[in-house]
Amino acid sequence: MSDEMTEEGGVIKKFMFVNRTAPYGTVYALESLEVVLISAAFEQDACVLFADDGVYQLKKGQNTDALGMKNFSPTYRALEMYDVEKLYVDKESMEARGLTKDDFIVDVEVKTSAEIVSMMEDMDMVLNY
Amino acid sequence: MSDEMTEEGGVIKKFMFVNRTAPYGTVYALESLEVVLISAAFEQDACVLFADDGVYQLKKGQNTDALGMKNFSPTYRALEMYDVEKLYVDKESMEARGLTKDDFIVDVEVKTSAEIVSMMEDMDMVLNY
Amino acid sequence: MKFSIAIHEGPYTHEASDTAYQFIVAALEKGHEIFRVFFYHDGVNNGTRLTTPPQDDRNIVKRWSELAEKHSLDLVVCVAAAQRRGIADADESKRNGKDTDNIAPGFRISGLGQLIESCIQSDRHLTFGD
Amino acid sequence: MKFSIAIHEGPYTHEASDTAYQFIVAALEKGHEIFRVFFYHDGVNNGTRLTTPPQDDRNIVKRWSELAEKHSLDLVVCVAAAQRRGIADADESKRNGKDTDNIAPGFRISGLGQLIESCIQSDRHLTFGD
Amino acid sequence: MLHTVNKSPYTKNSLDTCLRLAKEGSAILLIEDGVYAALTGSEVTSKVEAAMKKFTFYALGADLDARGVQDRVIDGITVVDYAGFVNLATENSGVQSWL
Amino acid sequence: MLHTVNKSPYTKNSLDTCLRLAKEGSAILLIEDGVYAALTGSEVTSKVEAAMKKFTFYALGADLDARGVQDRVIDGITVVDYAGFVNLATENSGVQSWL
Repeated sequence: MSDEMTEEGGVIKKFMFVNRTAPYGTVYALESLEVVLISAAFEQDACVLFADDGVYQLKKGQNTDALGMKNFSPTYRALEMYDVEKLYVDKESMEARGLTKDDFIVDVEVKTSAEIVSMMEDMDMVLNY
Repeated sequence: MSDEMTEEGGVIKKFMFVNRTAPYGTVYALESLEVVLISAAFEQDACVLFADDGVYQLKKGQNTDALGMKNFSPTYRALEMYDVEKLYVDKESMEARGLTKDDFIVDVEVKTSAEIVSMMEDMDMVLNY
Repeated sequence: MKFSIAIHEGPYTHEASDTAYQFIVAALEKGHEIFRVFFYHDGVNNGTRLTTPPQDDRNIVKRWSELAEKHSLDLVVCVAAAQRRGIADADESKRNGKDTDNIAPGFRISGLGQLIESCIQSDRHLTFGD
Repeated sequence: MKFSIAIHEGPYTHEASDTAYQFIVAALEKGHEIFRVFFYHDGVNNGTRLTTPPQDDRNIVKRWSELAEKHSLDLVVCVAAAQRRGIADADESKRNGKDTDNIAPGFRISGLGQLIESCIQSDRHLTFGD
Repeated sequence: MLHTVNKSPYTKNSLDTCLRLAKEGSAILLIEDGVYAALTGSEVTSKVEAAMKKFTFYALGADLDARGVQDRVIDGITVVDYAGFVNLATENSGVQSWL
Repeated sequence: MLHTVNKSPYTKNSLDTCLRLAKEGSAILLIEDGVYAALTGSEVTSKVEAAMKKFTFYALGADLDARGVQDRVIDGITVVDYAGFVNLATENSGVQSWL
């Protein structure tokens, strides 16, 4: 690993957060988002991969009024402000679910399996949710 | 529903416990077994269906020494003493996993999908684990 | 009609507790009876009074306590499952040599027989779980 | 080598806590360092002192407390996840207006930053969950 | 009998087992992450459409709304609210909850 | 990189996604309910055998023993104990835990 340094001389590592669960059915999506936001405060080189049902986290038009839960999808839009700009969506998962880039609440990069394979191999730390 | 009566004049209902999870990976198999045992004390007409990964609950030769958990598989043998004698195994689940009747720690009736469909429809209460 | 409800998962982690709650509210509004709500597996974790959820989110435990109060619901936490997971009332705490308890108002701890009895006494049983 | 460990599921319900424990014991025996064990999601439920598991089964919480004592392990329970699920130490209890706490010996409650720091400071990070 | 399915058809096998073991003519209510099976244009759409010849499908509106997919429900699947869920539970002879 | 898979291949899609997104040559360690993928004579055996051309497979002995399936592990899958798990984690450049 060739770790970079933060301005204060701390280590910068490459983090990948792998989000594979649908929102609301379980809490993992929400609590993963909380981890991603915190990682930004540590000035780490973070990216988020949405794969399997995780791609549903970014679906536009979520409305939780009848469910009585908090709609946390707008927070994905706030990630950019925290310098978490690398949001990747697994192409195969997206297509299997009949989704396109236009369905997402934020701008994402759609990645093929082969692209994800090499990105993941390049990470220092992979965290799974 | 044509409920029968216990000796004390209580209602007897037809219960089916549907066990679909593997043992040890999660606690559902163990805690389902605890429910089945209790139901016997209520003199109910109980049967247990093992389907999907639930068929693994009955696998012979379980040894949890290295895992450090309690091996609860011998308890399935005790079910007969509690008059829980109707143990059904879903044929399709069993065969998909390469298992046969001889692999099981207790004597079971192997049932086809069609047989399970009509049995399940006949139940008063179905409990899922 | 009389309903028996089982909840298998804890608050927030899975939607099970939410769906069960909404189902029960709707059933009560229609004049149905909820014979008992039985909390099993991680469902017992719905019965702790120590949760402090975020201000902008629902308070699942409090919601159960209030619904129980309003409709005299019988909320039963399975004793065996509760012991594995650390949910205790004053009696359980004393019996097991603990220095405190954590059960929330409106919940009571009892045995698995209460689940079977609930099924026997009710017209329908629904399981909400993972 | 330095390890960072995250545990996402509670005791008994999933095997995650068991596997993590066995992994850590084996790593320590080999002379590796466990920088931190971070309990997230339902993993926070490993940190309650109110469990009373069956006599013939393992005592997961006690096992963690003892391992922490023996090896000076840093067992951190995520504060946000703990608030949702009802795990509190004396400070948290006071701050949130609760009448008691339930944290087990050897565990401490802290923020999510501790997870990121643990990853930064360690050579490997492993997640045990569902 | 009413069958409920609360798991995504992409992640877990619950819907498959339900379709195999539910009696023809049964009602199947998709709830929680199970509602993802109710959508058009996906990899599982054809499987569900085929099953609609054998079963009557329902999906819980609150769960569709929350997930932002209420506008792409397969024609012929009835969207119900929690009161509708209660009705389905009473109108059918029993409930089997596929987890 | 070491990939761990802890879900049954019959129940959840974790193994499939791992096989699709792990780099050729990676080590895959089956743990917990994931060990059911390591067995001969099942519906998933051929899939795993095909994947063995691309990956090196391991299975956790304690989990095989507990489930009573230690005697039917596919030839070429290495059974390891927890110490072996630790070694795999150190020898590989990182760990990806497929849940």
